[in-house]
Amino acid sequence: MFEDGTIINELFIERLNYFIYVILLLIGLHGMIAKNNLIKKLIGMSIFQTAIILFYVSVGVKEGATIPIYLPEHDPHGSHASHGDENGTEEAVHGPVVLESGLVKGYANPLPHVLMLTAIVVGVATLGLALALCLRIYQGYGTIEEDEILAKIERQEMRLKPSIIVKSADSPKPKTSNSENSAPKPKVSSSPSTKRSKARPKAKAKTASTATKAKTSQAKSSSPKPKPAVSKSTTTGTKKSPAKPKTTASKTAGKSTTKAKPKPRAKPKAKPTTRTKATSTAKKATASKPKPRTPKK
Amino acid sequence: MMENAIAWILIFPLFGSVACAILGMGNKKICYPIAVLSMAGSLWGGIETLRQVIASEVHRVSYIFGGWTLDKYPRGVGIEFHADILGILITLVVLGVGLIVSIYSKLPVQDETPNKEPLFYTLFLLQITGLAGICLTGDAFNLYVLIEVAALTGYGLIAMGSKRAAAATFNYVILGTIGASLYLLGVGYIYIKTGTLNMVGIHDVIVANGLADSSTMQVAFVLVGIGILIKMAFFPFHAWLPNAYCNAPTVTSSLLAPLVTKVMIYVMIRMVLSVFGVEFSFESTLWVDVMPWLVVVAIICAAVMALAQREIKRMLAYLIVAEVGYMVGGVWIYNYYGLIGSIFHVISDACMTLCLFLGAGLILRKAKTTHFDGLRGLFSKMPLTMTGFFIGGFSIIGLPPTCGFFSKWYLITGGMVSQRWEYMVVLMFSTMVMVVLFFRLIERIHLAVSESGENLGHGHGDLGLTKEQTRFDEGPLSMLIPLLLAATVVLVVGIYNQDIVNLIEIFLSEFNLPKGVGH
Amino acid sequence: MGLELFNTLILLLLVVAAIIALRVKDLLTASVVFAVYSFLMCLLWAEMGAVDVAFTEATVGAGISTVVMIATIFNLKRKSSD
Amino acid sequence: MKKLSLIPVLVVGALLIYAADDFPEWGNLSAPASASPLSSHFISNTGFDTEVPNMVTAVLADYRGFDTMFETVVVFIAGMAVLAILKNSSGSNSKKKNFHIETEPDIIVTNTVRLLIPVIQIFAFYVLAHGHVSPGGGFQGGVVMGASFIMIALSWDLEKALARFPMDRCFIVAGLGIVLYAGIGLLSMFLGGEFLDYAELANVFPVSREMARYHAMLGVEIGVGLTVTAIMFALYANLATEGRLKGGL
Repeated sequence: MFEDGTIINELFIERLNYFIYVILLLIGLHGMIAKNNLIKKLIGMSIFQTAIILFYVSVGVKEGATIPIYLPEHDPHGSHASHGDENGTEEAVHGPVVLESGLVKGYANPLPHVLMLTAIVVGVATLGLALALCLRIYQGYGTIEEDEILAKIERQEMRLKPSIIVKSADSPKPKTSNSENSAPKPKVSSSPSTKRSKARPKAKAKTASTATKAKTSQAKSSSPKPKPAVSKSTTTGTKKSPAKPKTTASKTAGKSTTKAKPKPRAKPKAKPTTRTKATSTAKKATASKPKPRTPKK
Repeated sequence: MMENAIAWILIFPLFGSVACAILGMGNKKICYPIAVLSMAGSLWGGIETLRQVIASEVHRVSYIFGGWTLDKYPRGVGIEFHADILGILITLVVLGVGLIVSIYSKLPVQDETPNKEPLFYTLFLLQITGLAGICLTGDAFNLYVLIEVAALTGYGLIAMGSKRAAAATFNYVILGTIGASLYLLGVGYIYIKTGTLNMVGIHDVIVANGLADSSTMQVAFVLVGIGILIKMAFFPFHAWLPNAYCNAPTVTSSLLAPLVTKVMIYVMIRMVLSVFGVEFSFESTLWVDVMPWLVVVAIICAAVMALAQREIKRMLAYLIVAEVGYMVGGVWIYNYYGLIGSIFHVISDACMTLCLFLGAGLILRKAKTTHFDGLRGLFSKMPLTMTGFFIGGFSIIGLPPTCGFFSKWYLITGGMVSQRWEYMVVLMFSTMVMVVLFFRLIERIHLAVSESGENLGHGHGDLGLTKEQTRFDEGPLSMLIPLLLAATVVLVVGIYNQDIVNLIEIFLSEFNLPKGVGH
Repeated sequence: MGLELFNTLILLLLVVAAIIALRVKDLLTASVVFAVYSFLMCLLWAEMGAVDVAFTEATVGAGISTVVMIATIFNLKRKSSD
Repeated sequence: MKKLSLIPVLVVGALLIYAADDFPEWGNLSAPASASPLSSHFISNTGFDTEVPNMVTAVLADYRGFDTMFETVVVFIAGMAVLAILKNSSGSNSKKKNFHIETEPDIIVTNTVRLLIPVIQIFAFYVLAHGHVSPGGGFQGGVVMGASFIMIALSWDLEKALARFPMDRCFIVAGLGIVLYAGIGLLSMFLGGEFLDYAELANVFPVSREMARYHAMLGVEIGVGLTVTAIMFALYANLATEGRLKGGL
């Protein structure tokens, strides 16, 4: 029933391998990019690699050829394969020869097979390593869903940010303002939390590239946020805010600061990271926030 | 021994790594000397090969593993190592960086990855093996295997870092596997049309059979190209790089940052020039029209992102992405000078990135942070470190005595000669951004003003730090000397730039590249 | 002709297995379906004359990969969100 | 977002379909890949050059032996990297295990496995040694061998398997495998040939140059087998226990 269907043969059977390999490759690629679960990504990766291997093996196929192992009559060690046969002695005598060119087409092309053996090994090595990474990620974050991991990383960075500033700013310095301990404190905790709630839907972004994109866009979306916060701090801490410009104006007297300042400041406004905004909102707070801590030490 | 020098380049680190794995179980201390010694041996092999390459008439050394020599067997039966001037120059860069980093690695490895020294040095040496092999190999499939060797060791080395490193590495694994697999698929497409895997053989078949119009070859070119672009963290595919390098251990980031991306750019140059050939790559594909504009977008985005960073390592990571844009652009403006600039920039960028990352590692060790807010007063605390660091920084900006100036000079010349104004403009723009970046760093170190403009010190010259914090306190010598060595290399490569450019010109003379205005 | 039918059948089953492995929500099921996928692939390659590759895929893809994956999943959550 | 990821997938798909149009016919004997001098050399001369009937083994271990050496190295790297990632990682047992290790291994399982293990291991040796003549070779044999140890770990517990194959020894064996492989290459280099030119071994062993290749290939395959055996088991042991090497499945 298939004998006469040459068109079906051409389109369907002969090309089918190539089409199926493309489909499998795309399924795998989609799995790698779009799946949220890390193990699913790895299964996608394996499918992707096997599809490529299928392609290579298809390249090695020859019409009417057998597997790339010498038949007994071409075996360099004839006696090995044809012991007991009447022609065994003959074969053993003539030893290894170069195969005639006419016989070459009888064997499948061994080169793609060799290459794919290597590729399979590389695939399993990558898989093992990636599974170890999954375990490590699970230990660190308690989940292997990508969006949840991103959200947790985001949250951790929020928590880390003030501590870095504390570390660097806890150097002994003149205590200019020490009254507003209570006012800034809630602000520090609230601004990351509002940001976190904003970050959650954005962090649903799938690939890593979108993750960074999400970070910037999230920062952009949060950029209006700090402004009310800053203004609030100035309204609550009226005593502090006028004191600040005075000190900078009088003490630094730095031409270079005013000159160099606009450049770094201007750019972050266009594309700030979450960090910079967090610091700038928290800055007024942290200026006084570490203070209660340092005396304790 | 001498005639096998090219094989020794790989044999030394290979056996060194196994020795680290086996002997290191008993005595962890032995790993460091093994690593340094095998890197030194490997570097000897590299220098000896360079000597042979220059001495030979065709400026090329061909070494076929397994004795499948060309006089008795067809080309491509065995795996060929094909060292031309470009290949061996990049190999020397890899080995030199490897040696410097291996010297540097003693203390950071002990402190950051305790009890894992044998594992670390095993992976470290295999990384060098993979990268050096990539530079030398003349077989398209062997290149894939070596890329995977380098990639897998890279994953292992990065994942030994901080807690976040695992998540970052996972992204790297996924993207890296996509890149390598696309490359493998591209090689399959090449194989289906040419029937060979040897790079010289592929080029011969392409020329002989006129395969330039074949859609399979066109797609193969795209697949190989995209695979390599992902691996080199070209802009839209750069997502893995910053997180991976920032969370990696110090030694890992100072080894991978200078090498991995540059070696992949070398692979691209190799593929474009030697495998597909100038006619195929530049005349019969659309890449010449498309790539410079992608490069423009890439450089601008990476530079702007670098501006937004507040941490040295992360900023440097984005700088690498921008530098990748330079070099890719230098290739695709399709010009003799652009290619010289691109190749020279691969070399100089490896040196200066090494310098910066070694410096950042020392800063991290002494100041405990690489965040901009923690840098005040570092010049008085560790003057040598900061000098080394800023030599690297000035080279990235492109200030004259450093090598970065000369490579950028050639890149800009190439852009001008081929009338790619957009590329020139974007080079100028990113240079300006880098000036801002590094002078802002200097400002942060020297002035007592914090991010928000708040004054931290009193009066002139006061950084708001105690004597204790500004006292001279340099890093350990085993880390400082490699940094200063790297800084010296940056200067020396800059001063002797003409010699290196001469070598590159010898390499490029066999290709038919436009030198004049327009094409 | 029978061989081609066999070939076609396996190719179609491969696509089905790949889709199921990526869609099923239970990771343990997914990895077992992936083993099925690997074994189908192995059959296909054996049929195409690549016996060594088929052997390797049978031991690695359907064997070790699956065991290692299941061993890992036992240490993780079994449920997947997609 | 999920929809967006379809774009690169479809682009790649369109590219591949576009290229498939230009492919040589399925199974065509005169396709470049099948008719190239390379492929015909491998088919016609393998017996003459190396006396190995299985062309795949010959191409794998000899013609492209350099690739295979790095393939072994890749396996080794995977083992080392998994150890590096999981060793001393904060194995926080915050999550309750969703399975229990039975204190007493099931008697039916253990007795069956006890019968099976020797057969499996002998089969592994057969696959490794007979790879010259039939499908098989170092890699497959190594995997089967590693699987036998995994089987011990599955049916009894990991301690029993580790008592037979401790983790330190795993990595020593894996390293020795590479040393064996590269050492044969190095030896042939010292004897005057290129790296991995096994034919030069005929200078010290009383065999013809072809048979020297034949036997060196066996040595190389043993090296591959050692590395793969050790690393496959190490992968399982580390992944099943999150690197603690206690408990497990």
